[in-house]
Amino acid sequence: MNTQRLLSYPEAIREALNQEMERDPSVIVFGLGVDDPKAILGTTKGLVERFGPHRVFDTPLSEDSMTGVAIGAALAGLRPVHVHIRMDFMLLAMNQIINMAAKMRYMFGGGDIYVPLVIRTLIGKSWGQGPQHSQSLYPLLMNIPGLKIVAPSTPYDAKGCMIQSIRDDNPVVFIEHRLLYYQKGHVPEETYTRAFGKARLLAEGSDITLVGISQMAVECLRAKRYLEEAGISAEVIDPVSLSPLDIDTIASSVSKTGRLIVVDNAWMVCGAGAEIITQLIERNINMQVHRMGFAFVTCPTTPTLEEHFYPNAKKIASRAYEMLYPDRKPWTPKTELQLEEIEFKGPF
Amino acid sequence: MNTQRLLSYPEAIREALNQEMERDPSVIVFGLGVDDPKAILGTTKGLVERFGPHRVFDTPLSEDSMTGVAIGAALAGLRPVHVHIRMDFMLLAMNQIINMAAKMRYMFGGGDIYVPLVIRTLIGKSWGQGPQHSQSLYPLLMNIPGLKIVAPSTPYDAKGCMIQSIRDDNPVVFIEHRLLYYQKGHVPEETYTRAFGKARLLAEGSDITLVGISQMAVECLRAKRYLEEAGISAEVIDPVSLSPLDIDTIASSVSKTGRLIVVDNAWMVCGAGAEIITQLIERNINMQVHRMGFAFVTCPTTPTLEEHFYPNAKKIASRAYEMLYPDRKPWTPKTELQLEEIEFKGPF
Amino acid sequence: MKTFDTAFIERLYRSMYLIRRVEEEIARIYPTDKIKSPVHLSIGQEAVSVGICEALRDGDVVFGTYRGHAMYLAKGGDLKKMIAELYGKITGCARGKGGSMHLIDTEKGVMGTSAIVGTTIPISVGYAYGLKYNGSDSVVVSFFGDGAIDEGAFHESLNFAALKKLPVLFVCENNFYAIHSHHLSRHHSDNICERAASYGMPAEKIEDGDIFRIYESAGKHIEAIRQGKGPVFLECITCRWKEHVGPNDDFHLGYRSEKEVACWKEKDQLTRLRNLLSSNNVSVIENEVEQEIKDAFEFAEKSPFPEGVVLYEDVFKES
Amino acid sequence: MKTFDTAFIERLYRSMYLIRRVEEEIARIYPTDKIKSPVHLSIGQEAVSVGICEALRDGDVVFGTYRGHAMYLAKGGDLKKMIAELYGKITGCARGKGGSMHLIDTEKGVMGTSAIVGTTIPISVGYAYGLKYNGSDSVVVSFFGDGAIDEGAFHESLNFAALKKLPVLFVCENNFYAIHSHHLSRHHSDNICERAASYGMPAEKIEDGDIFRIYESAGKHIEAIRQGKGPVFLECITCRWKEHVGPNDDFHLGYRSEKEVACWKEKDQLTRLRNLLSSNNVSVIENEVEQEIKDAFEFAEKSPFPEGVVLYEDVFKES
Ligand SMILES: Cc1ncc(C[n+]2csc(CCOP(=O)(O)OP(=O)(O)O)c2C)c(N)n1
Ligand SMILES: Cc1ncc(C[n+]2csc(CCOP(=O)(O)OP(=O)(O)O)c2C)c(N)n1
Ligand SMILES: [Mg+2]
Ligand SMILES: [Mg+2]
Repeated sequence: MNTQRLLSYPEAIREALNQEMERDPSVIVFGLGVDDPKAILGTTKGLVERFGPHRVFDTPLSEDSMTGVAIGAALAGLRPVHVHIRMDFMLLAMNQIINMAAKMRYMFGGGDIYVPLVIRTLIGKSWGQGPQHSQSLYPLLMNIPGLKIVAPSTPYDAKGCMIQSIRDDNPVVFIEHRLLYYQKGHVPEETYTRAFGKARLLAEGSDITLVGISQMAVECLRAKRYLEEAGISAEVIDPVSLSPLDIDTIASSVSKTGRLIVVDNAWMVCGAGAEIITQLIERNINMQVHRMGFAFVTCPTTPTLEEHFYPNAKKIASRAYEMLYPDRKPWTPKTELQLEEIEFKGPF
Repeated sequence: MNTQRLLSYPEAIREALNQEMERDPSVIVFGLGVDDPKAILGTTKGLVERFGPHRVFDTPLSEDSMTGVAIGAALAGLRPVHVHIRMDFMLLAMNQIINMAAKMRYMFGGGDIYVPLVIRTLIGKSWGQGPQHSQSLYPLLMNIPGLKIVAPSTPYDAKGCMIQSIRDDNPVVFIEHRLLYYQKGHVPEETYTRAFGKARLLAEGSDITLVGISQMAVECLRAKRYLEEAGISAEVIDPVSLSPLDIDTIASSVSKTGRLIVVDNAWMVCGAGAEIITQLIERNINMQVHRMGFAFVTCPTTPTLEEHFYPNAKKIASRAYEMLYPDRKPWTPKTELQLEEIEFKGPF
Repeated sequence: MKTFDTAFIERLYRSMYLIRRVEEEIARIYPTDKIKSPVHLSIGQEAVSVGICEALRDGDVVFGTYRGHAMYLAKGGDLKKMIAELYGKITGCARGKGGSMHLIDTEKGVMGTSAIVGTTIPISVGYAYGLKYNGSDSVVVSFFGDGAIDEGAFHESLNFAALKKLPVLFVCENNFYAIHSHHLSRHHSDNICERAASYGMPAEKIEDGDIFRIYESAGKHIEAIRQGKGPVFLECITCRWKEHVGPNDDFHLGYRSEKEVACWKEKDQLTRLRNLLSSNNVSVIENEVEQEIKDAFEFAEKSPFPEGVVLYEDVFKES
Repeated sequence: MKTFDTAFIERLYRSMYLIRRVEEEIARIYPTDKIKSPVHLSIGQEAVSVGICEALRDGDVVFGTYRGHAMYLAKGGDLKKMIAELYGKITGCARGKGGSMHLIDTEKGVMGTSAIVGTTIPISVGYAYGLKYNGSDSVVVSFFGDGAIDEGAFHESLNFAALKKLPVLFVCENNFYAIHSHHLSRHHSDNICERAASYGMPAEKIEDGDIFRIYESAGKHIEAIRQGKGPVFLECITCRWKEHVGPNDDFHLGYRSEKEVACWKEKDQLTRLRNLLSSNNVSVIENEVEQEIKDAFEFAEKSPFPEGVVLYEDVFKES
């Protein structure tokens, strides 16, 4: 296995889609713009030419019903990958996702009813997107039984999780942060699956555990570098799979470090951070905790406010410092890291 | 103020609606079935006869757009109360609720844009409702800034919160559990408001704090009675307002008792219980905690499974006992309480 | 109308009689609390399901609503499993987890009913996409009430089905009421077919509830759909005799008149079919069906409730 | 067509010229990164907003989409506040929180634009309910693109507006594309008006983009709406000259031909209006408008960004 090959995050996803569509003729990909010139930021580029318009197609602007169509197609034996270029639009599909996809197998008593469906959805801060194009609504879905949710941060996990999502016989929500699209990492050419319910230890450390969800995993890696400056050793974990959640990996890290910052890529109230912290408390883990995430307001458009809205590496580093040295005066990293040197490339 | 008058929960809501519609001609009430013979379990009975069909009307089955209509009417100066007889149907309205109602004031920079909208929604276990008629989705809404959410358990709070919701200039989701409709309590005839962001201490105690959301507040009161049998003194709190959340009241109770069970009326993952526990941890409160809620599966229809799906007074009591006496053998209450003697009637 | 042979009329009668009698039994037993979920009876509306399902063949599938007993049985769904499901038993078609509103029998092509209005419409369309994709000439029938017309999903689904020329027959069982709301209190006019046609598909309305007309019309459309001509919309006017949910009449509520229903009772298709058969044939059928029903209720009665551990099963399919 | 007086043509020209030039300036400045949100330009589509808004009067309100510059300006929205909003400044019409996609000027009846397709349609309808409720004879205009036709909200909203006979003019700006998807790749046929009419309202299609025709037709419909005759649907065929989002052309993408757009450029209503006026009148207008634009950009430039604390404001209105 050539683990040295570098792929970008979107290339990893495209490769996964290509390989799975090649392998299994029941895989189809649809959603607004999948076959257009922009091709979902390149991730679906070439698919329609290769596999034809019955397997790769654009849809009307009908998020609710197209989700129903995906479910129906899944019941009929296909493996649909339904793409939303922004998670905000999925609010139109909540009825089909929660009332139907998540429940069908259960409410029909199992048997031969199952819904092998992948919902690919992009999230994330990007320049000036504002209130309705920036939401990261996975906490809403984590509350619902019957869904699997993954939000890998590395190209390696993106490919493995995508293949796993397609092969999984249940509805999977696959979350991609736009800023991760700049990430490169080692990705084997062969197909491989990435088991759900298994977190990724991105970097080892001894003083504090940083858990970062989706793109916040990258911010945590950056924060780790900043913290080295202050002589603090941070362990960084990417949960990868939000539902089911691998609390074991986080628990053993926190048991070691005694300190935890969970950095959510979303609003925090009833969020993943609260869930992780509560599960640790339920295990009687002795620790100091802190959670970070979006400010509890609608996302503003102007950059001077956006800056305050989102967590980032420097804020995480300062916060970690404060947890370690509550009596010292606040610290913020002075150096400006070159981003390239920080990304974690594997191999895994 | 005659605090001795007894009203049932639905009567309290009906009185609030009547009084506010009388007081303010801009209040309108609409939703599927509000003017039909069943009148939303009696809560809207007589309104159309009294205030006319332009103020009280049935709608097409169009949850998404009727929410938009409510928002538009609110912008035009009305104070709409939009009713959903089951919260499950609100999944169709998530787009308008989250992308528009919750955000409009913020995304238009405040000023004279605001959305005085009440969304009344019924939840709850009742006999045989099954997968799609039993959901309690407030954790999804708690995650969203720009919404206020209340779920009062007593007739007194129901009336006061309803009046407050109508007078509030922002979108309020008002959650009513069907089983609470059997509750009676002291309700003053005069109009009064019940401030949001203020929990209700339902009963004092010293050994353990039980926080019960919506109808689970009643189960906690019942559990308190059961626990007396075992010599355990429980304090019972109804948060009433879920967003904003009054963590102070809960924190001071837990600081006193050192033990907490949060009983959610919903799934627990990324739920209100997790949020409450995390906020307490963030305040460094030293405590033993436990959360209870729906089993993390779709709600089954058959009663033998439903029984295992929901928390109830006896389960809460046993759990509390176990927290106090981890080394003793498990205990479940032996007596069967008469429900009438347990309900808490106020006065407040 | 062409003449039908006796064997066919017997088949229709058997199916109609089975549904009517099963629901009458459900209504009779309901007050005992043996049935563990609310029931939405199809009594009065059976001819739509029976007429249409008779025009289907193996491999064709149907999707429907919480008012789904008639469709389930007309399509051949297992009666024992249905009654056991209503009783909340582990032997039910959904292992007791679904109840009356969530019936399924995949072997017979009953692909499920849902309690959220409009939800199975796009799912039917997606299933039809799957059939077409796989080169099958099977057909999907999507049953829904007039209430579903109000939902955005109706619009989006018809649009997509027409766009992709999918093999689906949309059947609106128009009983004019969504719970207690009349169609005209929810719509400017009564022109469902005009709307459906605007998406780009043939739309036909059958006003009189005539089971032979329903059968023939459905047959004709299904044949066209099978040949790849794209979706068709069929509106069948009908009448719910009982209350929206539960086993009783509801004339005391005052939202509709007894007369409205009476004129449908007069043209009851069950009676009509019975009159087309010899009394001997009728008794043979009725006796057989009564026995079947008796067996089914006994089966349900004797079956055990699911054990607590079943609560945690069926969330996910393990690969 | 009746003849229009010069003052009126001047008004139209001023409005058209203002919009075109503002957007050209936006396009010019965009690469400098002074504009802090994506922009969806209306260049080529101005005549729809201008023709319709000219037919409105004070008290009438409009709702629109992220492609809302033209509507905002045509309805009299404050230019300075708009440019400041695009610059992300505290003086912007949404205090920098909204950006280009969320314009508002309640004083002028611009009730807001939204970035989620279809969302303002039911909100317009609700606003119209409020107007009717209060006995006002004001009218709401709901602007949306052809993409919004696909959404369930379109269907539900038209149904309710017709049912309640609400004072709303629905305006579909049909430029035939939703991003890069042609209308016919999303619909069986090109018959939006037929669909709209099926809800129970008059529906008219204006094919040629003629600003006078748009104005007259809108005027006629708005008059009827004002008189309480219920909603009307107006489809205006038009053409987006630039890319879906951003300041550039997009012919290199290949999803549409340059010719398609060229024939609309030939009948550019701005040029047409200019040719109807004396060159003297034209320069007076243009000079005034250019100054206005210059002032607005300077205003935006000089205005401060919001302070951090503003982040936490405007979530709720305190009573
Ligand atoms: C989305 C949604 N909204 C509301 C309801 C509540 N509800 C249950 S049945 C019903 C009426 C549906 O009427 P129709 O579709 O005509 O079917 P019928 O009962 O007449 O067979 C309503 C409004 C629901 N189940 N789902
Ligand atoms: C509900 C929703 N789905 C998808 C999108 C992504 N999107 C943004 S603009 C657009 C095209 C809309 O086309 P149209 O309504 O014709 O307006 P136009 O851009 O042509 O003015 C799409 C699909 C969105 N913003 N909202
Ligand atoms: Mg009906
Ligand atoms: Mg368009």
